[in-house]
Amino acid sequence: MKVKLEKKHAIDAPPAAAWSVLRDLNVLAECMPGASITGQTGDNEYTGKVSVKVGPVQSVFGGTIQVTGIDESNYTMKLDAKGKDQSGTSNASMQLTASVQAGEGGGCELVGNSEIKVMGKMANFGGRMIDGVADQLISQFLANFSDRVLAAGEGEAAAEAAQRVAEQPKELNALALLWGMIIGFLRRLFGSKESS
Amino acid sequence: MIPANFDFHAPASVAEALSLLAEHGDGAKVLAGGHSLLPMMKMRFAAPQHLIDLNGIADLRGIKREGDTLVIGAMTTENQIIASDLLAADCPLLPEAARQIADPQVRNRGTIGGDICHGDPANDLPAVTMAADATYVLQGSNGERHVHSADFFLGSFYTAMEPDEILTSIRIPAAKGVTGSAYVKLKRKIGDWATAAAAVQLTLNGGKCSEIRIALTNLAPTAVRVAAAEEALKGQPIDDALIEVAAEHAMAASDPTADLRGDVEYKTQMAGEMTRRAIRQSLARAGG
Amino acid sequence: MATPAEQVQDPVGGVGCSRKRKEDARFIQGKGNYTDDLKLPGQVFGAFVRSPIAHGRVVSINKEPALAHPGVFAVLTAEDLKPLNLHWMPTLAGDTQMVLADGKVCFQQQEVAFVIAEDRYVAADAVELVEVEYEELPVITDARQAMSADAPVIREDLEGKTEGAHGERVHHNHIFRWDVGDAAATDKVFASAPLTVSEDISYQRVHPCPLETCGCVSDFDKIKGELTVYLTSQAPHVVRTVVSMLSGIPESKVHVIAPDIGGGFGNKVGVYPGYVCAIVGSIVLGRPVKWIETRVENLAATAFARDYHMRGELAADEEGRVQALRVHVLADHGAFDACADPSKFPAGLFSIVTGSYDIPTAFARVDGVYSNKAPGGVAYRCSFRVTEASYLIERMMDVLAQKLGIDPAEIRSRNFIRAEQFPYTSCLGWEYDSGDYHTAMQQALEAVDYEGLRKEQAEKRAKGDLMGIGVAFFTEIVGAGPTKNCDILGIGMVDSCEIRVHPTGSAIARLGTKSQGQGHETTYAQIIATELGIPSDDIQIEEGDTATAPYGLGTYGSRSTPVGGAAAARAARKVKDKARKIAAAMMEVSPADLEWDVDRFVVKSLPDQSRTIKEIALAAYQHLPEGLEQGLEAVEYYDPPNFTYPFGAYICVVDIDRFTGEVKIRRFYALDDCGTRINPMIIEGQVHGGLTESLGIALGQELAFDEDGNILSASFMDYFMPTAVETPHWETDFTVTPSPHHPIGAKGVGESPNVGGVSAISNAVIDAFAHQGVTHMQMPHTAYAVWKQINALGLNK
Amino acid sequence: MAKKLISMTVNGQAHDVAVEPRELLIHTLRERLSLTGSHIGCETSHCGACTVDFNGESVKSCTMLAVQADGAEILTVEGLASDGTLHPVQEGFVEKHGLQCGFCTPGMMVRAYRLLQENPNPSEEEIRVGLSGNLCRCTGYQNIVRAVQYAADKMSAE
Repeated sequence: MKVKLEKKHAIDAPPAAAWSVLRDLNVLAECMPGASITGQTGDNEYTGKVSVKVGPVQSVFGGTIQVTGIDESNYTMKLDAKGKDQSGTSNASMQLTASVQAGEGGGCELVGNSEIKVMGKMANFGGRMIDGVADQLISQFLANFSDRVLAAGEGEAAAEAAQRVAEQPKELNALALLWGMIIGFLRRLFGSKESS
Repeated sequence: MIPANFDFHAPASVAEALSLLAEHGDGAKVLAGGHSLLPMMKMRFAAPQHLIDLNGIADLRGIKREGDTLVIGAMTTENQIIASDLLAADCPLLPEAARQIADPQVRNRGTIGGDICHGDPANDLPAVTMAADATYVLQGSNGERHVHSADFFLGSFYTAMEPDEILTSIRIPAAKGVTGSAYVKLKRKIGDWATAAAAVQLTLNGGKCSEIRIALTNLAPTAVRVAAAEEALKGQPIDDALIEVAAEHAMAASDPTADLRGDVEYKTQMAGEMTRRAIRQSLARAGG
Repeated sequence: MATPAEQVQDPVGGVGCSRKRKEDARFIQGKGNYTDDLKLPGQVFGAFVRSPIAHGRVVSINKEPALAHPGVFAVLTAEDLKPLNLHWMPTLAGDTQMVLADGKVCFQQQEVAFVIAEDRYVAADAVELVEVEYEELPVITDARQAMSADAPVIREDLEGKTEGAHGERVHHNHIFRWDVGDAAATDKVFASAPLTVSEDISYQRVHPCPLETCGCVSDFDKIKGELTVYLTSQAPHVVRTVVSMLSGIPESKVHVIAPDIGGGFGNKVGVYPGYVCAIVGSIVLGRPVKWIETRVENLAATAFARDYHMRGELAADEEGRVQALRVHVLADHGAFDACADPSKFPAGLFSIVTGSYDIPTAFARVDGVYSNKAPGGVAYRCSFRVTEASYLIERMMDVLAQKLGIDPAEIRSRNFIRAEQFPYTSCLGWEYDSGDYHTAMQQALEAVDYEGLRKEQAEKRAKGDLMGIGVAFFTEIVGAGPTKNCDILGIGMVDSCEIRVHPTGSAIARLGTKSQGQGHETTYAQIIATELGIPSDDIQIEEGDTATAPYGLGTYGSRSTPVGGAAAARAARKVKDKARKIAAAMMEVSPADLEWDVDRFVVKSLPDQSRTIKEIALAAYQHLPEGLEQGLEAVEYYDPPNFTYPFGAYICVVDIDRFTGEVKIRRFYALDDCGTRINPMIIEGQVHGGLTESLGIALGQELAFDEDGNILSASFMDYFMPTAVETPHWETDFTVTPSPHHPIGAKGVGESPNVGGVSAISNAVIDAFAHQGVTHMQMPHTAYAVWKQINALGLNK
Repeated sequence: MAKKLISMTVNGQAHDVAVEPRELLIHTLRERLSLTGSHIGCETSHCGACTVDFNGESVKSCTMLAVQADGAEILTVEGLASDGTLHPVQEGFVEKHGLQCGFCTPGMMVRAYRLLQENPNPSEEEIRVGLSGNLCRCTGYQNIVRAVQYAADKMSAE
């Protein structure tokens, strides 16, 4: 089961600021709800885990992340992530290409293309949820990312963003309200999704 | 198909349940009818460390009328809803929908509260209670609060309920005037989840639609109200052209997930068709 | 509808009467004894670690965390089975299959490790503790892509092998090519035929899905060196032979018992990794090991059916008389060829594909291919691949009818084999034993007022409504089978019956078949009752215990009545022959002077001189004249001279909601001719059940996969199972054309309704669109699929 | 997790058993009380083979915890007959050939038993809907409907 997600997210900050968050996997991982880097096994290889909680469903995926390309001149980063859940009954992988592009009025735009593949029990029985969950995760990721970039800036907006970063929930489920607001909004404005 | 182990708690009161919930926090899960949660636990998608069974709390069961409001305890089973004379008279939409949920055995266990709190877009009662203009009563350690059904569902399996809260009752305004309602559900077979379903409740006044609510099941990440359709019909005599307008709005409000039951196009089209049928039936029942 | 003869109360409850079932008493009181009901002293429980991916290498398995879990006794992997040479096992189709993943996995939910623990709760916990690392490989789930040049190699163990069990392999994912008929002659007819039609017709992957899943309890007695296995098997004797071959334990020390079985429908023919692992576990631990599938495992891993992708072509004249049939099939067998067919028939009896029609020339080719899906390919409530064949020809007859503007019933009548042509040899080599197709079809058309229905349909069409009338006629080929054609692993497909008449006149009969709900304890007793005059109530039937029953190949392919039933009748006749001699001695007359009357031998010229079977039975255990041995018993091993060929005419009427695509079966009429009718009540029940299964297949069932090999219908949440509400009222009817070669003229009926039902329902759905030029729609005809057709035609506007 | 001691009355007989909280009621009935008449067919509460009568209501015992049955009155197929006399539902299943392999039969009959308490004179449609939580793979339901009608007639005549 594959879910393809294409997202664009405008950020009111210079491209270089966004790129500094994007290129640092440790910081980047913190933007992902429930995700963390647990170790570094090579120059561009890391181990990490993601805890996903959807309603009563709770699952912890552990695996490897490989940064397969960093293009400083085009602010583009590519990574492959692979993992399996703790019970060994589901596998998941993600290929992501993300780049920072110049936006309007000195701002920038984060452009992400990802393909998420899910195998095993999650795909067998959770298929109807995967679409929505992937979408939710990415949307939240984008919001967190944006906050981190903004927090590095100055002024009131930066302070507010820093506050949100500090309060950023560890898992997806606790940010229901916020999520509820952004999901429909983002999907209509930026999102297009395709699943197979 | 064996659940992981857990500690079991069977509180006798809401207060006791809330204190257990506060004590065990994130590792606790509330058990109502169990026909969503237990299968998930058996498949090991869910593995709470503490299960707090609400079945022993008598206060959470029963259907009564308080003035113009019907109050349904959250642990009232679907079969109790079907059997209720009060609902048959004052909110027939609810028993009509309950009859279309699962099967007789499941309806003996399945509760209105569980159906709503689970936040599953495929569950029937979220859309139905939305169409019935319901308000949910939540109790938590900080007391009681009321959340309108239209504001409760935030995403797939995401609701406005806080982890330390319990849904205690559902409050529905009793039908007034010339009303008609219908829940029309397209499904592969009896008891199955909706491929698409529409709940409609409307009031006629002098041949015109004075009030209407339309909500859809399993056509978006949550049950959805089709506000644009409601606006279009309100204050009008409902004719075929307006029904068509409502169906178009229902389709526009749909954002379904493709599965074996249908692709996005089919489900979207069925959102329209179920809406047409539900409005027509409601009109017929209202004598319009 | 019952004939006057059937309404008469039979004096011994014998053939032709609708007596109540003898087995019911235990089932209605909760005293059935199914495999999972067993609880042996010291019993432990086994459960599988299964692959979450559909294709990949097993990089590592760490079983230590599971072994450290309290209550866990053992964790078996392929490495543990290797020294015993049990990590792979032979399949019934001449292939081999991994018992536990040996270096790689080839389908999702494949067995990777077997955890044995004190009970199923602990086992379930420990399964999650076994750590397996996989490396994913590209996946094939569509048979049509299996033989593309860049397709991944699914079976590396066969790489480079150009010869399989059934001849040449033309691709690394190719299993076999099976050609039947005269290709050149067929091509020639097509080249010059006035008219040809062709259609791509798939029969989707489905599952037999008995309500009881598969399972076993294996018990090894170390001291005696004896292995006892209780299991859900339709063919316990074959399992005993396979277990002996695999384990090296002499067959005399392997005891297989099939207790009550909660439905089989083909799912319980094969030998599964669970059986092997439980057996190994019980030998290793010296304790009984139980393994019971979950429903998910059942749907995902054991014995699918169909998955045939067919191209059918007919050549005909302008009057619709078929001149030739050409068929090519791509058969998806999954990752291992574990298809349950007679060994020489890799595509089963698919060559019955000329159906009920007198088609002079035909050619069929079947290519079997591997895919990353579960192994199987069983005959789900049909004789081997007969449903697929029947569906193909019944669809093609409609396609031809449509092309010519001839009514579907009429085109069938024009092509039927005529009554006077029987016994009839088809161009693909089968000798049809008996039939009267025109009479059956006529009776069916009249019963439903076919003309009236067509008139109504025309009116409905004028209004834009969608109504379909499905006509289907089928001829089955069942009762495998003659040993000259049929064997499994080299053992001829005979079946057997042993009858012992006790001194007081009651009897016990043991057979090599195994009922899974068909009512053998009743119908076999009826056959013997009629032959021997012993009331069927006094005849005990036993099956399923290899220690007591004579060897038989089991129950599937509607073979119980044609083979087992024949053995019962003939064993009874052997008993009767001896009874005649004893009676003659008792009355001091010559055996030739006696004639049989219901339950006694009567002296021909002296009707008041007689001896009942009861009297004879007692005498059989007393002093007898010289030359007569005591006892009254016999054994028969029956090798049928031919298959039997049940047939039927089915008509289905559907109404389709043109806005939602929902199909409603308004009426279904089934006329079956199964030859001599043993118990009309049971026949009717079999027809009801088979039709309900066919409804499930035609309208909703599919083992669906996504492109990555995830199974999407692995529970009853997603796999369509009709309830009493979706199931219509079935109308049944019959004609009787006895089989000339069967001892009592019976042909078998259990599977006919599944064969004919699918065609009738599918034809009905497609017929609803025939006026729009639609010639075919793929099953299953779900509301969604039908709506797509409606929408494409704009009929929902 | 500590076991819990529960008491329940099954087919009129009191039982005290100690169970893990996660133990499913069907397993308690089948494996601790050796009442193997109720079966497991699907595990996702679709097939109804595990149906038992629980405090006067039909439930699916594979989707209930044994601890939830503390203090409950349960009736299984083994308790349908009384004093050696078959219940009319059991009689009906034999008379009308309402069973074949017998696996769904206990759950089907226990549900039919309750259906006839709820509605002593059901129409064919009401019987079909009333049994919609029980799957049968063998009979095609038609003879099950007849069996229930037989029982309804017999019970109303009594």
